[in-house]
Amino acid sequence: MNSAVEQQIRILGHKDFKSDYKPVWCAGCGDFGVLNALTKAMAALELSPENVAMIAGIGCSSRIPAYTTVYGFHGVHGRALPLAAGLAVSRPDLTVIATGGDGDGFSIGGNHFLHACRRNVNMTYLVMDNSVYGMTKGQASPTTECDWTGSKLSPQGTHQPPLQPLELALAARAPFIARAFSNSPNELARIMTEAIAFEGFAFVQILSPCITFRPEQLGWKKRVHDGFEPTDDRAAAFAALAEDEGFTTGILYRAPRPRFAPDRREPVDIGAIEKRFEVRS
Amino acid sequence: MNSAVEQQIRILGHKDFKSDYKPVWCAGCGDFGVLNALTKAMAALELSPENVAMIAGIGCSSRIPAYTTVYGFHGVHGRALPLAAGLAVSRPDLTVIATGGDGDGFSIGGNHFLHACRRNVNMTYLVMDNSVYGMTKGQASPTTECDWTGSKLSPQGTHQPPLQPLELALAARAPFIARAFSNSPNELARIMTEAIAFEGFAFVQILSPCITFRPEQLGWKKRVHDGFEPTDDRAAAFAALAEDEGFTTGILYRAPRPRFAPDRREPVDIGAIEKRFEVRS
Amino acid sequence: MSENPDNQSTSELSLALVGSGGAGVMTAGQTLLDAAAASDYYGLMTRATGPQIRGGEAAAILRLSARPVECQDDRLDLLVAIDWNKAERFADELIVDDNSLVVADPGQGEVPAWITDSGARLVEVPFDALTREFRGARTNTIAVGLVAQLIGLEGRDVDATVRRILESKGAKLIEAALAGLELGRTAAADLAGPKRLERRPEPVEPRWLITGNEAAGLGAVRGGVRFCAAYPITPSTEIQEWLAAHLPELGGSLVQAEDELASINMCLGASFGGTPAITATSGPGFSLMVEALGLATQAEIPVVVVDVMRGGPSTGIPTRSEQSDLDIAVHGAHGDAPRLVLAPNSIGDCVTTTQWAVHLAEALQSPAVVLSDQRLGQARAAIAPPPSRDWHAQRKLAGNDTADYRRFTDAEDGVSPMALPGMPGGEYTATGLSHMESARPSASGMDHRRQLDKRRRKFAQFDFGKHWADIDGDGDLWVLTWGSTTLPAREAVARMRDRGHAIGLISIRLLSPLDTEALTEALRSCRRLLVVEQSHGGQFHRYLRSHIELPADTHLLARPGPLNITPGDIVSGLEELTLEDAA
Amino acid sequence: MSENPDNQSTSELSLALVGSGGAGVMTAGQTLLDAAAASDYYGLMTRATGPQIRGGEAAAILRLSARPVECQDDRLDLLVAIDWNKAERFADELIVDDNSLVVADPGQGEVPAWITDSGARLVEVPFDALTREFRGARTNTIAVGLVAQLIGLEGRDVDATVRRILESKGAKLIEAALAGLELGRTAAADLAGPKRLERRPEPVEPRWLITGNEAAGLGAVRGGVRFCAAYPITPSTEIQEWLAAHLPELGGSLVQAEDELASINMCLGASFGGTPAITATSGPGFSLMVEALGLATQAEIPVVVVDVMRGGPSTGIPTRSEQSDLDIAVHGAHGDAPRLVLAPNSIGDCVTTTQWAVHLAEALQSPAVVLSDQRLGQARAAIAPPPSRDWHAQRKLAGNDTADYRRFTDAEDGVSPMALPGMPGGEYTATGLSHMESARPSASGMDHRRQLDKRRRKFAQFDFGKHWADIDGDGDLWVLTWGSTTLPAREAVARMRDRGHAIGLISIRLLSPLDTEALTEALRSCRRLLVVEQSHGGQFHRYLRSHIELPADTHLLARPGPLNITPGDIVSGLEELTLEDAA
Ligand SMILES: Cc1ncc(C[n+]2csc(CCOP(=O)(O)OP(=O)(O)O)c2C)c(N)n1
Ligand SMILES: Cc1ncc(C[n+]2csc(CCOP(=O)(O)OP(=O)(O)O)c2C)c(N)n1
Ligand code: SF4
Ligand code: SF4
Ligand SMILES: [Mg+2]
Ligand SMILES: [Mg+2]
Repeated sequence: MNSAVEQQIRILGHKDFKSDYKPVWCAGCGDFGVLNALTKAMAALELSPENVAMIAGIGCSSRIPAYTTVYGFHGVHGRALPLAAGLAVSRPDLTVIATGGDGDGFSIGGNHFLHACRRNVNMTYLVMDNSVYGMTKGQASPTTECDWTGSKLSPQGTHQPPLQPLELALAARAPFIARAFSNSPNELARIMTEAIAFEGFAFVQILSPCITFRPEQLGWKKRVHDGFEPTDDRAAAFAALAEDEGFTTGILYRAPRPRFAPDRREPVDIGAIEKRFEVRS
Repeated sequence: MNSAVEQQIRILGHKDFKSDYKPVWCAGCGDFGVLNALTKAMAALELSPENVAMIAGIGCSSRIPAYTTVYGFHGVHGRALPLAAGLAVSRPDLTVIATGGDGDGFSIGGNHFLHACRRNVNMTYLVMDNSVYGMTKGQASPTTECDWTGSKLSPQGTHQPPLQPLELALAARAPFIARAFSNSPNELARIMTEAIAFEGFAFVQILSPCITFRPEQLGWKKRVHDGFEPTDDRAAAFAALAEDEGFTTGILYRAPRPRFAPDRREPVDIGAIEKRFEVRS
Repeated sequence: MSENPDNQSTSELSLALVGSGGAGVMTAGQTLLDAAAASDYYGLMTRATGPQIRGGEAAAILRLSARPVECQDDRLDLLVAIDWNKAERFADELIVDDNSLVVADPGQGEVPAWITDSGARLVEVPFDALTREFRGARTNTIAVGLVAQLIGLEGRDVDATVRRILESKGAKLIEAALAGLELGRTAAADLAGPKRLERRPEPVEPRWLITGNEAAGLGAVRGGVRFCAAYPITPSTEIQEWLAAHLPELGGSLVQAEDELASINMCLGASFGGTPAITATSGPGFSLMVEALGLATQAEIPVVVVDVMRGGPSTGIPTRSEQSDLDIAVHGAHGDAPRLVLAPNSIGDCVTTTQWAVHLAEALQSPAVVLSDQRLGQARAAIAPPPSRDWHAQRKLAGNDTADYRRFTDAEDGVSPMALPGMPGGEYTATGLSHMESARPSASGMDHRRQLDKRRRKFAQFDFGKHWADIDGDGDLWVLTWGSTTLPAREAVARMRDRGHAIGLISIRLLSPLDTEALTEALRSCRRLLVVEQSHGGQFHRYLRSHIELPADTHLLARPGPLNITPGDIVSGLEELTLEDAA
Repeated sequence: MSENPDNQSTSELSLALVGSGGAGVMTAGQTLLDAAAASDYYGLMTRATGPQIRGGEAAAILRLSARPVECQDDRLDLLVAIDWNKAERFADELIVDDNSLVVADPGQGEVPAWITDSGARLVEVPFDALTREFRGARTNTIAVGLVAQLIGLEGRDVDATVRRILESKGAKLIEAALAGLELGRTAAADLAGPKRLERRPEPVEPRWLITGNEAAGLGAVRGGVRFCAAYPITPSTEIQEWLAAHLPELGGSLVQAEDELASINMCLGASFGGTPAITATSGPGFSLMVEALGLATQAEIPVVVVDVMRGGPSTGIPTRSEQSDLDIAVHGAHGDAPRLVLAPNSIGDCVTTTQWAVHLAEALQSPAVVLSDQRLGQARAAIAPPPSRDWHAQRKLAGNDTADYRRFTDAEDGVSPMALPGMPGGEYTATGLSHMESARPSASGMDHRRQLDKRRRKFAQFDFGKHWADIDGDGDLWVLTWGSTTLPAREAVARMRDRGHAIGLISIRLLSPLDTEALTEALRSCRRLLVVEQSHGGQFHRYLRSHIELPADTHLLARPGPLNITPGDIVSGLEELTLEDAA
């Protein structure tokens, strides 16, 4: 499809990837940092906006596509990954970046996350994790601590341990797994750059504080530290996670494997296919 | 609710747990073995049929509730776990057993599986895994080997590594995880008994061959071997799985933790609640 | 009431506060409503907000009245702008005219054109500057003090309300708030206000302060609901939150599910076990529930879903009202799956209709959908306490004699006695497959038809009584509507009557099954009909047509949300009908 | 053709084979159909199976004719029972009478009452015993040989067909099969058969052997579909399988998704990227897709869903046909979301209508639902090749001049030019939120209405041409139907005409948007109308009523699946209407 479109060599700065829409985000929301780092990563990779598609679900974080100048699809809640897979499989010429929040990705979208890890379509998945449903005004998400009583929907806490996105991704066979922090712009941009450049499904959990419903997350700054060293050994990665309390950043695991490519066959034209229906005697 | 129902002491044999419906299963299907072992386990636990509820999705395997004499709910595809959770949370007096196939549980139902592991409602989940969609006549399931070309829907294979149910359950924090084989009736019944007796969410993957669409699974008999030793150490369990090729049976992991119990408050009557709406001056 | 002799006294008044989110206009609005309620008034506050998560533009619109009111007036007596940040977004809801007073902070931007062009009297109050006069004072409390003074609310009721709202926040904040009120009152001192609320005669009737969403929660527990599983979604989350707080007090429980597929199925699981269950959602979540609702129909499991409607399709306009989920509520199932669909037509009726829905779902072993909407759900009102009804969850259960028990026995009244886990002898497997009376799956067309006939019969034979609609009036001119548009319709009808027109109003509460006989009968004298609904496609009108013959002279006033349908709009629609007639 | 002088020759014949699953009646049926096709006949084979996964009861029902036929006759000329295992389940579909011949194995159980009571001539053939006469012979091949001989099929066509079907299975199996055929022929030698098919004049028209599900797959790729994501579900899986085999040959691809939520969203993703996309499912899967279909409406993304209907609600009867997903197809979306709904009315039309659906979806940037059903989808027929149409995916794309590009520009014809990823200057964010022309989210009622108006306009202004329905005939007596019930209706109408009645038939192909003007016009001369549909609730009838005024004398023949609606049933319905008239 795109082969016909003439490509111009342009050197774009990161501001060229930022749209003039004012984000709906609260002042101080971690997602601003994600937007900044992402535009830097796209500029660093010398991408052209028309060849990038950002696919999101629903949530504060999922609003991000419209704040960039690339193609975007702000779908329904929890379905960013299948939208992105359909696009990436049918348009391998594009750079496809799926994105959203922890509710979108791990609660309603959890099944697609599992299967996207296995399927290994060539795309990037950036989850802005604030351990809360920001958009709906502060309910517990799968990554919320079990003793958080700040939500009216679970006033005595969630009664369950938080989901571990990295461990799940590893168990589900994702070939690229990383964690970053919205407040560490350089590392974040670097990890995003590597994730986007990776051939296959690259997952990055981005700790991105919700200052409105989880103001205590401002304290994350003190807890976050780098530490993961990329490995291609699953056992080593599990071991690293056993030590982790959720605030270690870096690329945890990187082990390229053949990316998903659907069946291929000798091309024929429709007429030849139709002939097969003819009655033979 | 049930407190009013008078309980009779009856000693039931495993045949008392078998209904007189003829299963729709193909002769030789592994699910017959599962049904047998399950009725034995229920008899061994001295359960009363009226106090047990079996909840299933859709698939050959999901037909099992009606072949027993307990209460059953044959719901829609992929939703056995939420049905079971709603029942178990609201009726803690019952023994609740959710069940179904690998397609039902890990494909369409994958998200509920993840969250059921975390939530830890008191129930048992038995998955009859035949690495195929039997009911719809033989498509690849999440646990199908990537090079299986027996399905017309993926004639060149699935292009993705099989999902690892035990590893996922472990990553998702299930407190009881086991594997058994439909053709090893005693071990199967024993593991089921332990799973049902376990306080919390107990998951058992049961290898149960589909002789119609995966006749090569008759060879599983030779590959299956016991080997898992119950541990409560997650690292040890991950290590055991690293050695496993999918045919080790036994209880992999058992680590009781507080089971899900929803919020509790001081009881009041509705009148007192309504009073709170009154205008005070 | 304080005295303010230079303005006219009244028993009813409309006002609005606008400002960007941080300004706290919603809290200010609620304070005024609650204080007016304490001063023995009825009243209503609706909310309008922009897309910003926090800090975006917002408007609190209030109507205070000596008689029960549940819909906003066509216009405002008073508009207070703490700032003008994007207030033009609400221009079509904040109608001022030359009888209105507009108060604005001169430091917060230019007065927008729709205001200056309106002829409204404009007065400047430097809210922002005033905050500097007391450390900790906030613009919104100052605005409350100002408004209370202008409209003549009793100072002690306002103070008490503020104290109550801030109860848990500590003495310092309360002190600052009270100082803020005083600053506002002082600023109002030399202003000529709009009308002033007259003092209410005592003693007055008891009233409740409640939102539609709280009311739906209360209706649920009144009906006997003791289980809820839910997934948050605007504008239904407050129902879930209310139930999360109150179910545990009643021995029930709430589970926050991973998605709506889980929440509705959890409800079915609980209900299968005998516990009346409910979930609350809005359009997108409802869409995910239709498969399980079909299961509830086929397996005859009672369950209630409250759909608090918002703008659609898809994500649409999450924060604003629309009546456009009627189609999916009635028809959203594959296969022939008639179900109960009900709609409350006032905030108080959210209690009654939800309670009735629970009762009907349980009595008929059927899913029931309650179509509320953002306008009802998120509005807070001072209303007469909803009447108490003896509608409870009363399922027809299998008796003790369970020999040869057949779960889906072809009962004459269509309702097969249900066995619950725990009952010996009642063991059966509920199923979404077509089945025999015994519950055994069957692919036979005869078995299939027998159960379809039976399920149709249970709706046909049940006596729903007179609650299927609120019918009022007579004559040859009628308004036919449902849900929240009933509120402006009621007021429009009252105005038409004031002008001497004989006119009737029907608001349908039980949308499905539709009592076509009773409706046809109610419309017997009708020759000219105005159908009113807040949908673009005229879903209600089409639905009516599919069931009954409407008068030849039927007009449709259908408008998508959040475009306002005011009493005045309906009056205009009626005038057209009558004019046509005259011509 | 072989000679068998003692029975009457005919140009048309109906027969059925029954037996438990292992007996292979489906293969036998297909062999006979294919052989008859090779002998220049048209024909049709439908399947009926029980709930057993493998080895349950099964029936293959065939009609062979010199003229195109796509529906079964009311009765059978010949019924062959390899065994009687649960055959009574199909009693209402296997109607025999005193003109029928029934062949059964005396060793396989008693002949059921509905057969013995019918007056049919009964003949015993020991199929099972015969298999012992040749090592490797199978009962079903013996039955094929017997039937072929009895009805006069050319031996060489049968042999060639068997060779072709067993091509890949090796010489030994072929040899055994041919021996089996011979055993069957010998067994038939001294039997008086039912009618015998007369030899067809040569040359004959070309014909295709195709199932409705294959036809839908072909229609999709003819229309330009190059992407499919799907999740298996009976009875739609064969569409998915056909596309899995053929899309890669056309440079396209298929993804087996983890569920239907994923499959429909994958299709939207592909289509957003410019690749025409389809998915196929049945009721339960369709229910899971309605949320994404609403997104497709709001974001104006073309996509086609083929719903191969089966018995509902819920899991219902997965293997049998029903027309009861009309409601959800048309109304299954929250919000005002009109969409395209089409229905093929013959196996060949599955090609044409699916192709048209792709064309319309792409032209109108809208979701399109194709309502096929198990009866069409899983039947195999020898038919005239479906005509070729120049309907292709032709999206209105943004031009090169994308300065100030607005994705949702308020185009006069309602269709806003679409930019695709890869087009510089067209970058926008598709969204399910209400939005401005620029695609920027908006909570404004005006923006909302502008897009709703635009989307309504694109349907209203499009010229759908005459394909919205197949209309045939005139007079004051009409049949109105849709989808697969068109097949018996066509035949019923032909029979009525043979009896001298003037009668018309309308089969609606484009159900939504319904061309109410054209339909009203088509019914202008109609005074008596029979509406025919395979649903319990009369969904089609109610849908028609919601849009047009039907004649006062309208009758409804509505019956849930899988209960048969035969040409004879429709003739009876019409007779009632005409009798009433006479009375
Ligand atoms: C089907 C459906 N269910 C629920 C919602 C309501 N909803 C919108 S966003 C959201 C959660 C968002 O949380 P997250 O993904 O963590 O994003 P955040 O706002 O925290 O960035 C929910 C529940 C919806 N839009 N659609
Ligand atoms: C929503 C929905 N999608 C698809 C189906 C069709 N379907 C029925 S069973 C099944 C798969 C069953 O596989 P599994 O759970 O492994 O059970 P098995 O038959 O192998 O025991 C599918 C896809 C359905 N019933 N409902
Ligand atoms: S609510 Fe939280 S996540 Fe949402 S924009 Fe505000 S700070 Fe960010
Ligand atoms: S198809 Fe496979 S899984 Fe299903 S009943 Fe037969 S053997 Fe068992
Ligand atoms: Mg979040
Ligand atoms: Mg399976």
